[in-house]
Parts: sequence; C-alpha cells; structure tokens
Amino acid sequence: MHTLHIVSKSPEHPRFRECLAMVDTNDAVLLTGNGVVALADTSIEVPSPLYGLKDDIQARALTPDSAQCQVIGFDDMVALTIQAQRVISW
Amino acid sequence: MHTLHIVSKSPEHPRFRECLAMVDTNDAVLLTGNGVVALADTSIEVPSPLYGLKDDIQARALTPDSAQCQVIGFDDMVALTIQAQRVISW
Amino acid sequence: MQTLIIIDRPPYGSWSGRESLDMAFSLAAFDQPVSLLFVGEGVLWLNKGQDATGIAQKSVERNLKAAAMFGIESLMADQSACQRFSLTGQTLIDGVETVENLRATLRRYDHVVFPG
Amino acid sequence: MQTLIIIDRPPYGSWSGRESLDMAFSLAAFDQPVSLLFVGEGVLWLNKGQDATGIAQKSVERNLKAAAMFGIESLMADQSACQRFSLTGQTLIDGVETVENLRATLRRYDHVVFPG
Amino acid sequence: MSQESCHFTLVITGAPYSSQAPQTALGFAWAVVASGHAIDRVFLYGEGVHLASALSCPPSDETNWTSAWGEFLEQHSVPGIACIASALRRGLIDPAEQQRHELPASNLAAPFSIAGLGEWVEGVMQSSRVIYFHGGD
Amino acid sequence: MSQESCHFTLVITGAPYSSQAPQTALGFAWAVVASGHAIDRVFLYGEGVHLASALSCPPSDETNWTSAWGEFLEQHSVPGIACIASALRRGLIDPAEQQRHELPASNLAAPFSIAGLGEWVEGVMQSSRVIYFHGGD
Repeated sequence: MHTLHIVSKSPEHPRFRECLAMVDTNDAVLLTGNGVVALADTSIEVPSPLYGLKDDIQARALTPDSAQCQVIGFDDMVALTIQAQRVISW
Repeated sequence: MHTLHIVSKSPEHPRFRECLAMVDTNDAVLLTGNGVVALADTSIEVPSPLYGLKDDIQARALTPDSAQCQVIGFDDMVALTIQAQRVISW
Repeated sequence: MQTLIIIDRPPYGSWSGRESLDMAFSLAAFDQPVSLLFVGEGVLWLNKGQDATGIAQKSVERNLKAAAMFGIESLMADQSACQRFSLTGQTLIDGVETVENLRATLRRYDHVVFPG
Repeated sequence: MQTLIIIDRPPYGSWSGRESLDMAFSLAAFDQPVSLLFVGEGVLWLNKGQDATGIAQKSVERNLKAAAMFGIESLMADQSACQRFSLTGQTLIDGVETVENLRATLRRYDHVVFPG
Repeated sequence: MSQESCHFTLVITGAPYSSQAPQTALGFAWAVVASGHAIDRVFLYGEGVHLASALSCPPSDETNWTSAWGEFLEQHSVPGIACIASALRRGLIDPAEQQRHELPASNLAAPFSIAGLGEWVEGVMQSSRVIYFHGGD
Repeated sequence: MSQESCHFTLVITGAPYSSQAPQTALGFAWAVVASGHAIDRVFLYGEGVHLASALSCPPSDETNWTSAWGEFLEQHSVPGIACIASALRRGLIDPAEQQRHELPASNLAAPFSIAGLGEWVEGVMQSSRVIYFHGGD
C-alpha cells in the first residue's frame, strides 16, 4: 500500500470530496468517526479497498456490505498505518 | 420581509446549501463571517436581496458587485433583524 | 412561540446534535411547544439499533423514542435524506414523521434553531 | 522528510488555517523542508488587499508574502480553485505557484498535514 | 420598522480563537444598544462557553474577547450566562461547582455566571428576538 | 509489514465533548502499545488542547477523557504536550504561565505539559509515523 487515507469527516464535508479526488491506485481508505457515514450514503461511490472502524460503525447502527468495506478494530488500524508508506489524515 | 437568513457558513459547508434551498419569496439573506466567501465564488448563484457585513468583506478583500450585494454595518444588521418577522441563523 | 430545532450533522462525531436535543427537551420541560426536524446526514440519529458503548458515548436512541412522552410535539425527518440513507419503516425509529416539503415545514414555525 | 501543509478552509472564519501556517513557519525555523498548498475556499488566504482590522484580527497577507524569506520552499494554489474565486496574477499575492494536478503534487511529499 | 424598543436575547455557540461568533455577536450587541434597543441576556452554549474563561490569554496584539465582552456586559448591566451542562463538560467552572465537584480551581470570568438552559427558554418566551451566533466551520 | 518496533507521534486537534478525536486517538494509542510499538509523544494542537484541562467535569456516566488519557500517558511514560500558543489563547494554563501572565488560576491536568511547536517538529523529524486525529465537523 502506498498511502493510507484516514477520513474522519462525513461525505457532506468538503474534506471528504477532496480526499476521494486524491485517492490513487495502491492507496487505501480508512473511515473513522463521522467518516463511516459514507457507508450508508447511497448518493456516493466509495473507493476500494475500504476499511471502517468497528466501534464507529456499531455506534451508528450501520450494516456495510462486507464486499464493500472491511470492518476493523484498532489493532488492524495500527497495522495499516505501519504497512502504508504514508498516512494522510483528512 | 418575512425571514432574514443569517449565514455564517461558507458555500462548501452543507448548511449553506440547505439555506439556499429554504430561501422563500419575501426573504432576505445576510452573509456574515465565512458566509461572505459566497460573494467571490463564481460557482454558485446567490439569492436576492442579499446583504453582506462590511468588516467581513474587507477582511477577505472581496469586492462584491453593488447590484448583487448590499454592504452593511452592524447598525443595519440590527435594523434588519427587527424588520424581519423571523430570523434564522444558519 | 412555536420552536423548530433542526439537526443536520451526523450522530456522535460532534456534540452539537446532542446539545440540540437538550435544547428541545428543555423547552418541552417548560411546556413550550417544540418539534425536531432531522435533515441531511442528521437523519442517521434516527437509525434503529445504535450502540455507542464502543465509542464510550451514550446512544440517544432511547431519548428520541421517549420524545413524545417528554412533551416534544413531533419528530420529523426529511424524506429525501431518509431515502439517501436507506431509512425505511423498518430501520427508522418509531414515531418519526417523514416530510417532503422542508420549506413548507419551516414556514410553520416562528423560531427555528440550528446547532452551532 | 518533505512536508506539505494543506489549507482548505477560508480565512478568518476559523483559526485552523492560521494554526496551519504556524506549523509551516515552525518547520522552516528548524530548517525542515516544508511547502504550503491552498485548495478550495482556502485559496482566499492568497487574495491581495486583506484588511482584518474591522474584525479585530491580524491579516496574514504579510506573513505569506514573507514565506520564502522564512524558509518555506513554495506557496502553491489549486488552479481550478483560483479560477472559481477569480484569483489571477493581479489579485493573487506574489510568489504563488498555481498547480493543475493536485494528485501529482501530493505524491511528491512524504508527510501531508491538514488543519484540524 | 417598529419604533418601539426591541428586546434581544443573544446566543453564542462558537468559541473565541476558533470561530468569529463572539466577535460578530459583540459588534451586533454594541449596535443594539446604540440603536436604543435592549439586550435581556447573552447565553453561551456548546463551544461558546469558552468565551467566559478567565484564563484565556491571547498574544498582547490580539483582542481578549473575554475582557471585551465583560466590559460590554458590565457597562450595560446585561447578564452573561454560560450553560451549565456545556460548561462543566468543557472545564468552565465557577467556585460553587469547584467545591461541589472537588476540583483544583475555578476559571469563570466576571461578570459571567453559570446556569441552566432555563435561562435560554426564558429568552425564547420573553425576548422579542433570539439571535444565534454560530461558528463558520 | 515490518517486524521492527515502530515509533509514533500522535497529534490530536479535536476537543473532547465536541469531537471524537481524543477517543479515537486513545483507542489507537492502546493498540500501538499492545502491538509492541511505542509512542514518542502525544501533541495537542488547536482545539485539541482542551483535552488537558484539569477542570473538565462531564456527568458521572460519561467518560472523563482527560483522566482516561492521563492514565495511559502515566502507565506508558509517554509525554503529553499541549502547544503553548494554542493553549494560552484557549485558556489552558500551567503554574508558570499563570505567574508570568498574572492569571487567577492554572488548570493544566497532570501529567500533561505545555511546550512549543518544536515538540511537534521533533516528532516529524524523529518518529517513524506522525498520525493526526482530527474532529469530524
């Protein structure tokens, strides 16, 4: 993986759109906090590969399609930040 | 005037779009703070009648067209809030 | 004075929605007429089955379910936002009325309040 | 470590852009390579003639003009955002390079920082 | 426009040094009294409670918004009230709350006080206008 | 994935009771040490400095994020540093600054300290990863 994009903003925040436009091949996106709202938003197309923080998804009672998003915990998040060459927090 | 809409959010904020969709005939819009950014944004159509707070416009070095926006001070803002039947702050 | 409190930010990521609910419950406690309207990403406050223990917050689902009991006149949600987030009769918490014409809804209130 | 600090919020309405500038000047003060990129509504930080005395703030225009002197490697602005806000050679403060391909620009930096 | 005197409640939800809300609200407040109208109360809610911090210490060439607001409130005998629930969560404490919660200090600036949302409800019920000053982000 | 131990600097820019940033960052921090990696420092910037307030007093059934973070920092001997410029503006004060600016109190919670952006620069120069935790609004 080249860049891990950590997105804490919801799809209506300008930062979310800016991020989607910058995701490159070999990049991955991790949704945290308000970012997980994207998993329920039928009006947007989410990038791939896509990860979402389990606690945030459960809090909002979201049920993402496992083909669309891999639901992970903080230990996986740590592993992803180490695996990536670069991490950008949006 | 029926409703005075006071908008302190910039055009990219979801609240700004929500506001524009709610402006009714007989309403007026007053841009304050980040809201005055709309006066420089060629990608949006601003409503009418439109007011903008002078101090905020000067801070950002904006030069709105006088036909498009009436530049006002706080005394005018007070008068507008009294004149309106209802004030909504976005 | 008919008050409408509008919640347009998604749940849990910030405190503004939560503090808007407190405003609504406060007005109701003083017997002042108040309704809540959820628009945009704010409709996700109305999703059934929220469990915020993992993020160390309290779910507000129970409070919202008890809104009528606490004297809040109506819980309304923007229909197009509900569609966008696939909120239907089964997933939307009970007692929520969906509204089609937001502009007409807003017009009915003397006092309209947004979170900060 | 090449750092890029991105400012995407408009000037004066919040402090995050201002505090991002402080970060850039700090890195430069420690002789660390750093550049600034203004995107979206953030390009308005680069508008000439700002006078923030009426809102009791300090204009950052002078600081930005002195960016190179303080060791900041480059000031860049998203060209499409400049067009959207009618920022041209005459209205854009001096020393700003407009960039067309944001994705390629980001790729050049090891460390990319957004305001809060 | 009505020639009668109008009574305002102002609600500030944005913090100083993070939003323009306290500055815009203060410009508005001075214009209200200059126009012969009155302010019943200023209510600080959410992030707005930070305006009442006695410990805010901006650089000497920046405005101290707590002092600037304090001056206005004292000069015009306007109550400035921070919502207690917002204030306690965010670490804005008066001597009574310091004692009740056994905290090491208090930091509420005079002439601000801390009280419940009932103060806002009273504004909604009695003031001719309730005007909200939000942050821009 | 590298098997070597990785050194993190965490930067928190969102305040508790206004954003999820301190909570997400704490979950991450516990996972870092549980995975055998290290945290060089936690730097509070902008609104994030409110996390270090000793006076934050949420209702008893809500998490006190200052205490929760304080516990982590002490248990793992990780420095928690609030940016001095952000802190002074927002009314977060240690005893030295209280004296220097003749303020009525100080409110910095142990084990946090106040220092300049140089601490962040050091993180950028020396840590293997600098991870930012922003608010969602």
